[in-house]
Amino acid sequence: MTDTTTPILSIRNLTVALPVRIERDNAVDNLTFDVRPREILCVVGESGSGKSITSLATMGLLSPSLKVTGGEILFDGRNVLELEPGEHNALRGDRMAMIFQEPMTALNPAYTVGHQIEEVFRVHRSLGAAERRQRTLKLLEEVRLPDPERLFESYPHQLSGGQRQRIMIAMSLALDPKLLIADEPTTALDVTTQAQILRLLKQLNSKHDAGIMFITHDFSVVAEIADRVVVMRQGQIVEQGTADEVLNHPRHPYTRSLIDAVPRPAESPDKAAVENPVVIQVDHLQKTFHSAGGMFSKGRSVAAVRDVSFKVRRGETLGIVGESGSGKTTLVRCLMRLMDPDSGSINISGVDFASKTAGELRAHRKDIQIVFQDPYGSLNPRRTIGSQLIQGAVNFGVSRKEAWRRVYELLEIVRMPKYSVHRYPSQFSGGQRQRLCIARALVVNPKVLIADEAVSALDVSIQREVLKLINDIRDRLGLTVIFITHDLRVAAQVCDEVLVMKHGEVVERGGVGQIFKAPQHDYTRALLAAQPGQDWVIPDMAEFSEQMDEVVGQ
Amino acid sequence: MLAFLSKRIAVAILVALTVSMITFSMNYLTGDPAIAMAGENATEADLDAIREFYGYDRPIPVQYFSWLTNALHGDLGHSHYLNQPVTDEIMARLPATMTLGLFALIFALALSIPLGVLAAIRPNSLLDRIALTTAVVGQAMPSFWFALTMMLWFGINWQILPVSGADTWAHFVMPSIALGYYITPGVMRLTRAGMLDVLRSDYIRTARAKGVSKFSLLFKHALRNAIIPVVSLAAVQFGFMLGGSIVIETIFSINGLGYLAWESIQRADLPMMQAIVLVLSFFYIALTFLADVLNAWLDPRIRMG
Amino acid sequence: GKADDTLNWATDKEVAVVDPYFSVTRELVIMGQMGWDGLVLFNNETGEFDPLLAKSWEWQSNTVVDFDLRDDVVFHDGSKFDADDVVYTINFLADPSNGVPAQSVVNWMKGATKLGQYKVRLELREPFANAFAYLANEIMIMPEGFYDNAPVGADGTRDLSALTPTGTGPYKVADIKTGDYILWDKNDDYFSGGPKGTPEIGHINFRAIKESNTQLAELMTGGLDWAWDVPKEQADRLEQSGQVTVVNEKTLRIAYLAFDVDGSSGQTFFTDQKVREAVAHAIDRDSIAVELVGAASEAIDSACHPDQFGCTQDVVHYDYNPEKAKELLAEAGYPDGFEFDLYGYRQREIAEAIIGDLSAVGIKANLNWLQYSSLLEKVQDGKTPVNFMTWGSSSIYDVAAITSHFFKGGPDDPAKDPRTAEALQRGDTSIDPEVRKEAYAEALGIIADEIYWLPLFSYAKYYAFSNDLEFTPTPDEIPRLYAARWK
Amino acid sequence: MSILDNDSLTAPEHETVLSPGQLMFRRAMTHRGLCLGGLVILAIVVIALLAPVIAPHDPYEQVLSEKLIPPVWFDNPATSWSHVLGTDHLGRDYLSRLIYGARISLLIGFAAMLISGVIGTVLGVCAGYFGGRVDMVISFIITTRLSMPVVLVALAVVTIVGSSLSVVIWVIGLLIWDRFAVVMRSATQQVRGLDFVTSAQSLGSSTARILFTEVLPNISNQIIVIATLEMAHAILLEAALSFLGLGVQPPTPSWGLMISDAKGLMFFDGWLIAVPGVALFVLVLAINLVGDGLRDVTAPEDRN
Ligand SMILES: Nc1ncnc2c1ncn2[C@@H]1O[C@H](COP(=O)(O)OP(=O)(O)OP(=O)(O)O)[C@@H](O)[C@H]1O
Ligand SMILES: Nc1ncnc2c1ncn2[C@@H]1O[C@H](COP(=O)(O)OP(=O)(O)OP(=O)(O)O)[C@@H](O)[C@H]1O
Ligand SMILES: [Mg+2]
Ligand SMILES: [Mg+2]
Ligand code: NI
Repeated sequence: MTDTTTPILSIRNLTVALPVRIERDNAVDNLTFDVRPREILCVVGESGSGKSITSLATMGLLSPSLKVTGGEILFDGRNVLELEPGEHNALRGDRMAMIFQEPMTALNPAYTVGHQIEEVFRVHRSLGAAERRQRTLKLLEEVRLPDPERLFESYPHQLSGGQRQRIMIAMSLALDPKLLIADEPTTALDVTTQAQILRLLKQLNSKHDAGIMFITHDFSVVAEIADRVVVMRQGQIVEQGTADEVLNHPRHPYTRSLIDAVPRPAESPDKAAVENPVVIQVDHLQKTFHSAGGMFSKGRSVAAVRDVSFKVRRGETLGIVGESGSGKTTLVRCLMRLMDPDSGSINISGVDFASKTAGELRAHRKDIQIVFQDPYGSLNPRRTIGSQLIQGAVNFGVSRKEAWRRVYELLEIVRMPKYSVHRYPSQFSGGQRQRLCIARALVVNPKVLIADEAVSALDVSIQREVLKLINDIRDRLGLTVIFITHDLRVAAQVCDEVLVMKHGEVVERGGVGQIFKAPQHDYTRALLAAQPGQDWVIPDMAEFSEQMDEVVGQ
Repeated sequence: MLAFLSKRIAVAILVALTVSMITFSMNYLTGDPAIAMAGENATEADLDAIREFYGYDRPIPVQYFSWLTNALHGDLGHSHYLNQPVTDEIMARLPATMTLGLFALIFALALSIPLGVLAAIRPNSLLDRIALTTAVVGQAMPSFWFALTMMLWFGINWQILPVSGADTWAHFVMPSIALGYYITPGVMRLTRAGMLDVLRSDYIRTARAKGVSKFSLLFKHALRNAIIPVVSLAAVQFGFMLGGSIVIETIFSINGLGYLAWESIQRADLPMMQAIVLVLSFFYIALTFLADVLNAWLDPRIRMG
Repeated sequence: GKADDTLNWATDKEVAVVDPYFSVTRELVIMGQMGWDGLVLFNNETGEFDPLLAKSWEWQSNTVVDFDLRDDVVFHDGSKFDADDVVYTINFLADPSNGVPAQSVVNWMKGATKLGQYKVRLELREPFANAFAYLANEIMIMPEGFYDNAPVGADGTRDLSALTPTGTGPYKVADIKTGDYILWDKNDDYFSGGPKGTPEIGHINFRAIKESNTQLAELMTGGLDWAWDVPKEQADRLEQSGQVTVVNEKTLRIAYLAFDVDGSSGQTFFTDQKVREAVAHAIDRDSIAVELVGAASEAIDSACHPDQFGCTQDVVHYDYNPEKAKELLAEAGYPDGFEFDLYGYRQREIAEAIIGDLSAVGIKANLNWLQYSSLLEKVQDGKTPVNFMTWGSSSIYDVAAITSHFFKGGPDDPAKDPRTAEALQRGDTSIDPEVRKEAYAEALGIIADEIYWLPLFSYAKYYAFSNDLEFTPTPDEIPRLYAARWK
Repeated sequence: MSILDNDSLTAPEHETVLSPGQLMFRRAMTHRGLCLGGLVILAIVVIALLAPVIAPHDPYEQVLSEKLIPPVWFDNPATSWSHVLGTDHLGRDYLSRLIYGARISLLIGFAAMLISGVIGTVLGVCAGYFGGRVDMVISFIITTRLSMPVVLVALAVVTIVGSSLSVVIWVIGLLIWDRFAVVMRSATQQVRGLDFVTSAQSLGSSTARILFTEVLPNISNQIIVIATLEMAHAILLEAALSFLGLGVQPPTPSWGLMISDAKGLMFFDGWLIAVPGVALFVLVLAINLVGDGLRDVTAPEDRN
């Protein structure tokens, strides 16, 4: 039994400077905390507070423009900041591993995912080809990926967001590292899968004495797994302590405001059915992917969307929940004709989206906007945020001045500083990028908004703000929303109706009340049962709300 | 794949037709085959006699169609200047050019890709500057200069390599280097540019997080994504070398296709020119096809179609 | 080299088929003399024709000549040479349907008849002064039926690559790789006592090396024993180095400027004789000849090569005098000069020097550089204001081969002056040397007076060859490689 | 509204931070390679413009008896300070010809690079972006162009339209776009599937706008590389073509022509070729430095 009291990772007074003074001098400022073996340390906090930068600094993978200006990072007693690059490299993937926040772009598009996982074995262990493959397949199974044999041969672009995230997880778990840094590892996963992954992490934690640093915005996950919690804000730690201390007896106002913003279990009854006109009508939509066979392997096909029909009325919010990889993203992409469906009809505000040519559709695109699941890939790395934000409005004939006005208004709402417009996407954290994407979609004043896991990377307080915004617009202007999420509580809060998808099919649909109170389908029941943190009774922070407003709104 | 292939073949046929038509008319404009055959001091009567005898006095479309009909029957014609069937001559010269092209390509790739990759690791470092200089020399130094300079040192001053001819492998050393060096700048600089882009990407960070070695990071993870435009360029360059190695073949007296093409243009040897152009377009089509297939393999997101 | 008894020589032209009739290149004239024999041979020293395959001949009339043939000659394939071979060759050539490209070389012959096993009669179509020159340089005797064996292609032309070159000459073809090399072996059975002597060097190998620098490199490293047409500056440097022997020998080729006298090109400056005269005074022909062409080159005044029969230099001489040129231009109404198009196809540096001289007197020449065939077309259409041309006279030492070609009113005639046409016709159809000389002098005088042409200089060729080699260049540009020997 | 004015989308200023334009400018001014390259190009341009003032001699003045005087640093009695870089094969001052030659070479290099760049990039990007039938048609054009021997085209052009500076520029520009097209095609194929292109579509950007603002900036590195390549290529190609009669005709000096003219004496008077060769080398090096610098400056990350 190893000593569980000496920390495996110990960060002392870490300071990382930002290249050009932007909103603050340092990305992280004088940070000190420990991760012990057999411990899960959850890091929560404001989006953009430096969580990812801290993890990257530990791994020695900071972008060259960011420099560690002070402090030390002790891994297993050794300061990794002073390691030879080669030594550090030998640790990585073997003794320390990291799950990246951006699963979409973190996989090499040129290699099959199987190959990429296998590589960890190849680099650090000398195993035979057969054993490598076999262990990889086992990992794929462990992270609950369906059909491991197929996925092994798939390329990243052929996988859904959640599937890619699980590939990343499998990769980092391959060699049972002593330290695992997980940067929002389950944001793209449905709750059943999430539960499985969390169990896996706990196993690693207890069986292999690993220390885990777990970054998340989801307090129910924190409640589920955390031993200790660190709360960060603006590059600094505002509070740390055991899970119980932080979750149930938060002391710092910021922590309290966060906990206050955690979505409560839904009690919303089904709204009375309003007879608004139908805005979206989808009938018998089908989409099957055929991955072309190579020279020697035969092609495979995946039915991503099977015979899906639904309609959404004006001012309604339709939630789509379901298994990761069940075709949610594919469904909405087909809906918007960003991808051509195989068959079926789509009617949006009286426009037949399924049969129009790309040119004809362009004029109608103003009415329907999407926030992509992947905030990394959907921003052009070579253009400033500003030019990307006003692009849509300008395209649809809004004057430049008016467009800028809207941009600044929305930036304020998503709590991004005005001068973000001058920066490039790579200079933002995951949550920040997501907020920018939301702003970009809303700048054109769409009639329909599709949000593909649009709030998953946001801390709960910003999340609440954004949801409120969407609800506001919906109520004021009759916005119709399609909302894809894995967070059932969020779904319960914002949606009128919910579709539950599995394997490309809609297995159940109904009002939120009905779905959450009286689920019919087994899968829906399983989903509800798998929700994390059910035992945690969220403390009521109402009495602090004044203080909170002070802190947040400064 | 099959549909893709048949489309390519359709394009190929179209290219062959167009190119042969253009070549025919252009060649006719630029030179009179009769004069080339009769020699410089020929009289007008001589020329007329030749034109009539060999049918050069027929209208161009008629000549073209008669050529085309024969070509469709597999007869690419007969060079009146060389007094030989065109195909024999091309077949006789192709091997030298192919050998030269292949060696040159190997040399160029072996030099430029590692150099490009290394230059991208530390932009603006000394190594990068050395690589840049190597490339710029290749751009600014016409191939004849480079070739003759090599000849001066290795052939004349030190006498370690044969000066001209194509008999042994040693004969191919200087020409291959000269020809290969000519395409090095493009490949090297493009590799560097691509690597610089790719090295920033998230998946490179992932690979580092896995602890893969520097070598595998660069050459396996990064290069494969960076090299896609390079592959296309290299294919075209290889075509250049097959068809356009006029200078090198001339300087080292290698009887190849480039040399033959050059001579044939000058003596307005229509059938020969036609056949060479056909061979060339065949090569280019095959090469771009290969490059496309290779690229689709390198990056599975690039669909073929 | 001397070590392996192989004379390696190179030129810049590739030779595809070793056949003196169907490949019209200088290389094949040279190799024609190696592999074949004509009836007679030109003797550069005496200026006379020596008997070769013919022992003697006799003119029966202006158009009929009888030859007595040698009886001790065998072809390379072992067959014996006799009158049948001569009759076959001449009748084959004289028949236009056989498609010999250089018709003017052969079409003066009407045909041959056998008078005995070693006696033939050659009939001419009309009296022809250059008959023997052609017989000596170009008409090589092939074995009887030689061309009949060539496969005939779809369009009626012969595939000559299928034939084995066979002649009676001092060397025979040993190996050919098209475009690469042509290897000749000494013909040990060559008859003795002929004017070509007995071959001494064991092998003669021809290669095409296009690039003059490469030829130089091969010469310096011993890969080549003989090359010609070495550019002047390189030749000078080579000579200084002493590694090889360099000889500058004159040739029959001359350079000239031809003017658009009738204004058909649209640029009418040169219809004015004053302008032409100004040009003549503006160009420093002597310097160009000496500095750019070679020691054996000389500036010329008449429209032919000084060595040619009938080529008098006693015509108006325009000396280099830029001041006078400027005056003339002013007189002609161009005190500020003008701009015109100069056409050329060969030796740009000389064209450049001419342009430089002209610009010094205020005339700006725009150089148009064309392929020979395109240029010829333009010249014949009268589209060129001034063209810088050269003419080699097919190595014929007679004014008929040049002046008559250009000034008898044919398509190449820039002036179409009936006076020159008449005088030249008179010279061409006479066989009396005095009559001819006088007629030609008259024509040349007119050309010089009117400045239809501005004759520039005669060319000289640089020969470079191994110090081991004993070789004498001749001005007729037919190097006698078969007569070369090692020192 | 034009599709090119993407940069005018810049936002109003903010006090605390620098706009991207200012930032870029600041980075440009501190980028050593970029500044050095820029200065060299500037110097060459100035020299070319001021040629009549700077050149010590008339570049056309020939003195045949003074030909091939070596430059002053040679140990040769013929050298003279009046011909610092010596004289050429017709006895013209080499330095003056070099200075005048810069004009033609710069003009041809830049103009031909621009023309070919526009043609090649448009074709390549369209082929790569649209794929399918468009790709087929453009591939057809590209292959046809590749299979046409340059020599033949050049000769045909001289025979038909003759030769002048603008003809040469156009011919070269119309001949060397192939590498642009081929490289841009595959670079675009890589970019077109990325999410930000899709998201621009959903924002209603016209195809032209997507090509200009989403695709082009992401393949600009490749464009820069090929452009620097083709510029040197054009300068040298001009010389090669001029020997076929298409190109700047003598006695007008151009660097390419000076290099080619010196070929004959390569083995004996190496300086003849080295002088214009070095000039071209310096120019090409400077252009490459600027190209690299531009890349560094416009790249969103890696700001050291
Ligand atoms: N390469 C960079 N250049 C400049 N600034 C950067 C860079 N990367 C990150 N930042 C800034 O550093 C701060 C911290 O970023 P970090 O990615 O660590 O946030 P985070 O806590 O992970 O947020 P999120 O939860 O949204 O992912 C952010 O304000 C971001 O804008
Ligand atoms: N380009 C593609 N080629 C082949 N298969 C694909 C492709 N894109 C998606 N798939 C497959 O289609 C299925 C549905 O994917 P989709 O992205 O719609 O899932 P999702 O419901 O959005 O999942 P997640 O919640 O994980 O994002 C998955 O099994 C995925 O592997
Ligand atoms: Mg983060
Ligand atoms: Mg998805
Ligand atoms: Ni034929």
